[in-house]
Amino acid sequence: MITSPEVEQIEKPSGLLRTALRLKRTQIGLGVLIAMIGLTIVGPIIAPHSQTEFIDMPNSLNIPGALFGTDYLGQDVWSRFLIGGRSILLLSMSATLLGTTVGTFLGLLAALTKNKTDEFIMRIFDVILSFPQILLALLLVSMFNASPILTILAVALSTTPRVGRIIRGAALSVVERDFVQAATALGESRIRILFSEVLPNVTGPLLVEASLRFTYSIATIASLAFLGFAPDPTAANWGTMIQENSAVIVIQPWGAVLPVIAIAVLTIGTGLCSDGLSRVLAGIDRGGKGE
Amino acid sequence: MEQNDQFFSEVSRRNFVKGAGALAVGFGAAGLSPLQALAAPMLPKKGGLLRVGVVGDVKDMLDAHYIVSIPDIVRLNVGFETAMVYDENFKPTYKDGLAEEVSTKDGINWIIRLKKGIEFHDGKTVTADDLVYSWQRMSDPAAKHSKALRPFLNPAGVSKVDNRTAKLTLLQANADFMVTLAGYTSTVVPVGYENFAKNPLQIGTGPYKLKSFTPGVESTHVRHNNYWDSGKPYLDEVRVLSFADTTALTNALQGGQIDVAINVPIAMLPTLKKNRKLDIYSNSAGKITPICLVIDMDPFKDARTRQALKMLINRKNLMKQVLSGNGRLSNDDYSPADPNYNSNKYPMQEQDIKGALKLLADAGFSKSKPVVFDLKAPDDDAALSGLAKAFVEQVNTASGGVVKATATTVATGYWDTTYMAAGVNAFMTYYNPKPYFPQFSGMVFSYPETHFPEPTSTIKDLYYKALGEVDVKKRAAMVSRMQKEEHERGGYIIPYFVNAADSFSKKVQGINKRNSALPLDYYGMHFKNIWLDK
Amino acid sequence: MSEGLRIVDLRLDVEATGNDIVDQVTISIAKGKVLALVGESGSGKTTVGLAVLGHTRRGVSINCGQVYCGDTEILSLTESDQRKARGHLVSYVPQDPSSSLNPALRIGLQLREVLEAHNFGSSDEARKSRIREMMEEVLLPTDDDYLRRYPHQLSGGQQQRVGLAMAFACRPSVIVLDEPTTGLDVSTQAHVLATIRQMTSKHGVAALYITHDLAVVADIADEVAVLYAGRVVEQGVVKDIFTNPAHPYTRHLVAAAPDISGKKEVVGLSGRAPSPGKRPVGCAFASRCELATPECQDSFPKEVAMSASHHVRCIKVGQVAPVLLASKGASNVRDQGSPVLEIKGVDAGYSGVTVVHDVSLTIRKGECLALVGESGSGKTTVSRAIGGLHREWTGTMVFNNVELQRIARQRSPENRRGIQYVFQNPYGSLNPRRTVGDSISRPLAIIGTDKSEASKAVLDVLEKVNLPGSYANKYPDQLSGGERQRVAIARALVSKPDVLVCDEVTSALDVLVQAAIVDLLSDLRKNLGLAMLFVTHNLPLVRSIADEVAVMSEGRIVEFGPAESVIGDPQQAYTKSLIMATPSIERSMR
Amino acid sequence: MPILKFIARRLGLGLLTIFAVSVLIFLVTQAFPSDPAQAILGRETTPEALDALRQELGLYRPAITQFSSWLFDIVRGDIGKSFVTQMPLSEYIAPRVGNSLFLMVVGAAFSIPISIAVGAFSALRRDKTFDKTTSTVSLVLAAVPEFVMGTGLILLLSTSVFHVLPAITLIDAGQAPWSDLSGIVLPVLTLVLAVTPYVSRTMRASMIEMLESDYVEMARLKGMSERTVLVRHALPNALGPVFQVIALNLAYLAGGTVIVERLFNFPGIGSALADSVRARDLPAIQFLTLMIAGVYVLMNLLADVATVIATPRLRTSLK
Repeated sequence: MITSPEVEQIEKPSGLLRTALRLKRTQIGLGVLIAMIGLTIVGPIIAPHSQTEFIDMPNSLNIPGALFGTDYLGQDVWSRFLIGGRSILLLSMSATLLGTTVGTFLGLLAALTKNKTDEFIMRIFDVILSFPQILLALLLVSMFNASPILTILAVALSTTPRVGRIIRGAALSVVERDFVQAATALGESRIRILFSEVLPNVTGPLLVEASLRFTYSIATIASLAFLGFAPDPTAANWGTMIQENSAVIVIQPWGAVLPVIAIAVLTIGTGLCSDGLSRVLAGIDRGGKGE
Repeated sequence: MEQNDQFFSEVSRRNFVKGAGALAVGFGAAGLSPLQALAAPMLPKKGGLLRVGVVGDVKDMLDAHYIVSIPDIVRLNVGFETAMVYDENFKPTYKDGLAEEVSTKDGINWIIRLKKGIEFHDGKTVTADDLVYSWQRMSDPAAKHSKALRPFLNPAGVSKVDNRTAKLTLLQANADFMVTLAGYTSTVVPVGYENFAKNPLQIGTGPYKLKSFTPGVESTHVRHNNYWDSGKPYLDEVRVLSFADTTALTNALQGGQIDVAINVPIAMLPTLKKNRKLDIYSNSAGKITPICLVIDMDPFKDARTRQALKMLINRKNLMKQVLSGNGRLSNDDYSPADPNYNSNKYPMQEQDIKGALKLLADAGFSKSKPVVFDLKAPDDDAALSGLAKAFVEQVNTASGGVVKATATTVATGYWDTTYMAAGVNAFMTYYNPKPYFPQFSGMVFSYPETHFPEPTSTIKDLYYKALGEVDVKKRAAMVSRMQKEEHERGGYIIPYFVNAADSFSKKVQGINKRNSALPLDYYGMHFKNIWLDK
Repeated sequence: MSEGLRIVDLRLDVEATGNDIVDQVTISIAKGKVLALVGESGSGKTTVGLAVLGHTRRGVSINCGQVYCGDTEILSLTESDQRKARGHLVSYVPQDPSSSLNPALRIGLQLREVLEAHNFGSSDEARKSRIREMMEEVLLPTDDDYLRRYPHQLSGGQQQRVGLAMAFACRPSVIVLDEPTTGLDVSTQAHVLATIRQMTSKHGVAALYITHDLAVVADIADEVAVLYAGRVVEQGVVKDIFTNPAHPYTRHLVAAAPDISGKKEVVGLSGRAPSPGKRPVGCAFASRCELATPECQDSFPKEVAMSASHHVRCIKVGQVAPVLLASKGASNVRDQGSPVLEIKGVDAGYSGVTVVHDVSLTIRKGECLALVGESGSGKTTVSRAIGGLHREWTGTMVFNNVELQRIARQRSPENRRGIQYVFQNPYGSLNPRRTVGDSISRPLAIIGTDKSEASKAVLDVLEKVNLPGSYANKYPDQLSGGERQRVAIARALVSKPDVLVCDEVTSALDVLVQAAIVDLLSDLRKNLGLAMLFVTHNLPLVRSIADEVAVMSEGRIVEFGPAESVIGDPQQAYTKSLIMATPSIERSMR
Repeated sequence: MPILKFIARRLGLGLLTIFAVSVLIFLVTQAFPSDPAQAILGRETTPEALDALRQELGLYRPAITQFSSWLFDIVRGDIGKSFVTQMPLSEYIAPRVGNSLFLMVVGAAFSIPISIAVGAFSALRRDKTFDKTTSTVSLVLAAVPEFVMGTGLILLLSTSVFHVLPAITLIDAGQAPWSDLSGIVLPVLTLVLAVTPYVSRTMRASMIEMLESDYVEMARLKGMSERTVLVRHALPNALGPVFQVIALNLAYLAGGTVIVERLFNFPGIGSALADSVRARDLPAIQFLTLMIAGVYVLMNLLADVATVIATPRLRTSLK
């Protein structure tokens, strides 16, 4: 009876990312983020001086060849600014990546098992979540030392349960959906269900959460540096720079002001991205597909 | 690390005065300006609260004979006094001390007689018993603070003569012992005195008595009404506040939340000078921030390595970089105010890359087998961490890869976990200005940071001999030999002397702007000379 | 008869685009009468209903038109006068009482606040007695303890009665009921419908009854307005509409509706109604209409009066074939096939609580067995146990002479292949991140079929479910509900199963689509000799599709037998009451 | 009383979490490569003295015994002595708890009403200018790390641009935390700016969800006044999720303020922790982190209980 269903073509809904990119805030955020990443890539190349080179009298302005003067140790503020974002960005990216990956895996596992494993994972999460993020990182880093690996681990550790909870929540509703049941009925393996049925359907919340966590990782890592726990205290680092130079801010503001602006711009950029993503995600959720 | 032991030689004192006189030009900048000298002296006003800020933390402590950090020195000075005190020329005098007379005939037996009618904070008059207790406590071999005193005095050598007089019998002759009496940690405490951790009631003779003390936060000291120096002190209260870092400290000073900031970073000086409400006290008596290379550890076992590093640095640039030039160059020597300073007349070490590289090559180092070490510094003092970073940058760059050093700043527990710790071969330290002998004793006996001297050396015997030597010329000859060995084989790199600076509100009066062993001219001699112009 | 509600030329627009979602709607309802507004989902029924109260959802605005409740025109009232009219002059009964009652407030308060807001009753006492009166009328307890309950402490039927009490509390003259019985079991639905019928006539209220269920319409309404893509295409008294539909769309609707009073070959219709803004200039139904000619696309047809009370908008009036209502046909003549799946003494439960007791069933080759019951009867638990999706069960299931393991993962690939499950909700059963082709070929990939063979098989099954091969590259988002269900069926078919377990496969679909899916399933059964377990709560549908019926109640099978005899001549009291409660067009038209 | 049973059960779970937290803290600080006896006695000590002190501190006992006696002492109310000052930790921590509590109360007193009002109002004015402005501002505030914000505020209000507020807080020992009101303006401001965005955004989202709920629409269709709709129908249901965020932020204000307290030299538990970390004062670090984690757990517990009490569906389903 039905021969050729003439359905009017509905456009395929574009991905979360593409929809989010139509929002102005996401555009600005991503633009800022790309610019900052560009800065940390190009910065060290175009920096006129090395990060530890002695230029001239400390805390001086108007020094030829030093655009923003010298810092507390007579080093070139501009060069240190150009160089000082790379380690923060690298560390926070790695920490976010690690924390998000582990968190996603544990969250998915918890959602799928729904038994003692789930309970166990959630209790572990509770324990980690009992620490404010900066506190846990500070405790670990101060007890051992602020090596890059430990910094990444410490921040990732505090990121994991936060991501895990979100992913578990999102995955729980996916697991309940019939296509997961259908896969189960077909005898698909658990791992396969986890990664090929459930995971692709939580990429939205995952993306939002990852971008949010990225913002906080940057903040945490910069804060640790500010407290004196940078992996390499000699190296230029925006967090360290603020700490080193804020005392002399009245006569040589740039040493502290430039990194303050840089961190603020960077985190606002990532914040705008995650806000754009979450708005789109909320819109998709509320708008409801299928009807 | 700051040390407590203060030794001065009675014999050398006269020479030292001459030496100090010769240096008076250098000191002049910090002395009274002609305008101030001409201005009619204002009469001190009574009353008020003086708020003193200093960088401190929970490690702040209070012990009349022992200090660790700068806030400890401040608190010690508010409440406790010594038998003798250094004058502006670093001479022990009786003027602000508790002793009426100190005498010796043989350099072994020392008689100390107290002034009359000096009262402790609790109203008890100070007697010889208290003096005996004080020196017994100071020389107690089990105590932390006795190390440098141990070769000279043990508790059995302390005795009472009469109600106001005590006798110290030394283990070996020390013609210079009066210097110890004038050291700021040689305070007089009542019988039974214990430190704050054991007994919060801190009784001394100082112009202010302790009311409250919270480590890492503050201490409050109120006026000692029966203070012996009549008419003083002027203030009602002195409050010593701890700050987390120099930024908070200087912010508080600029915001008017404190009246005095002790030990402000050099980098802050231009900022503070611009502030019309603030005044600066600068002390160029010879504070040092040595880089310590441990001489019996690799890669510093070979003296040529040490010498090469001393040649690799550009001292002028280091001083410019770390101190903005606020200092004087040093040739890895110390105690510039001492008459025996640089007795061998060594010329200032200029940067000598060629010579250094040759020494390093002789010692077996090359680009493929570089000198590798990690220089540790506490992260809360820019004078130390800054020098460490700048030093490392200089030697790495100058050596073109033959030296591969790194600098690590330690944010937690530096003085417990890193300083002088096993396995640490390069680290930073600091000393307040002192004459040569006490400084030598500190570096060799109290805090053997570099493990100098080498086992074959006889420099320690030389030191004891020199202490007991009355003849100035003979003594100078001995010192020359000591300094030669230090210069050629020592583990300290001291690129410069630091001009230490403190800053205070202009309404704070009574601070004598002369060089002294301690900030603010002994903190306005225990704050008793300080008054507030409201 | 005086007029209760009159809607004149109502049009509502989407603010953002300016596209109308409802257009040229003119309806009038006399006092004491019920007019049913019928249409598929998305046709704009609820939008019209809300507009009667002067209310619109976010982003929608009333473009033009008038709504008269008695003499009062609602749309021209000020905001505050409209507020006063709502609940007082015109009230609303929502579709889902569980979400429409405030979960944080006691029902007594929620009833009382309506009275208070409209100053109904002179004193607290008067209002209290009014509440009791209303509770009595909707057949609910009147004691204070009951009024102190929170909504979640009431059953769905009770919640809807509270909703009715609230709507009638201030004696409104117009009431809008928006699918008030959707989601209720048939017996509860029957009671609620009876209450509505009784209260509207007793209080002389004009009722606008919004629904998609034609049997309910036949049961409760006096008149019907059929809405298609935001426009009324036919309007008239119930009998005219059902026995003599003048619009091709109405005819399709009636033809697609199964009926409990007789076996009826339901007929589906492909395609879907255009969405707002995509509506063509001419007749919106033209693209799906078998009578359509190019003229149909010229303009929206003028209203044609079939009689004083029957109007239609179609230029092909008179060419529409009459509908066949259900007839008591003979039971299907069929060969007793060999048993494919035998279930013996199955108990099943959750966390130790047994909810299914001693169920035994036999499904034969080529036969459709319907498992019928109200929600909570345990029918889905049984079907999930068969599908290997439920872990907690005991008893035996023998499939092709092999005893089945409890869950799918433990079963042999052969057993998994042989029993395929089709889920209720086509929006949930397909992974939105996979193409149709991927989803369908997945079962083959698991058993290691190579790619080219698998894609051939995909095209093959797509053809079987009447979808073009190009659909293999589409994503579920791009398909309509009916198409998705076809894909889900195709996925089940690709394994060449012996038994198809269909769990409420049509309940999420509109009636036309439902009919098409039922068609498809019947064809497949015939052509492929599939055995089928058809799980449903929809008794009329059972009569159209099943050979045998098992009726479940409270976890037990209470009646079992050939479909015609069980439904046509039930023996058990429960089955009888169930059948009696099910509304029927046929019965209502008699 | 089912609610008491629920609280008891939740409390039990909280205690279990705290126990696990204490194990974690102990493990981390045990792994810390330094000798407490050495830290107490300093470098100038004899092996005998070290040995005696290790004996006294029980460092030779197995880790499990050390852990249980540590935990048991805390449970008994004896939180031990500082390694560094050798003084009872209670003396050091007690006044700081009061100070931090004051900071928390003042911070909460400003941030919570502001954020609820801003959140609710943004929801009502959804996508209007007010909403857009506040959402952008709160986005920016939420993104910027506190020490960056604090430094910015000091620059703006204390040192460089305007000189209207003191850059640091000075609270003398024995004095009430409100003795330096001007000094706490900046820390409070930083905290309020840090906390407000979270609560207001949650409030906004929650309020929007409620405003779009069927029962709020129903209340409107019943002819309720807009005031009743908001106050009686929307607000109470919107508060549930907000409780959770408020609790989290209160907990944060109570213990997560390490950076802010240190930046402004505020003598609270956050700066106490920062100090203890610098000084490697293990007993202080252990107790302070345990206390802060305890506050977190407690606040979450309170939020859960409050949510249950405020939500009839949850309250009545308790068994």
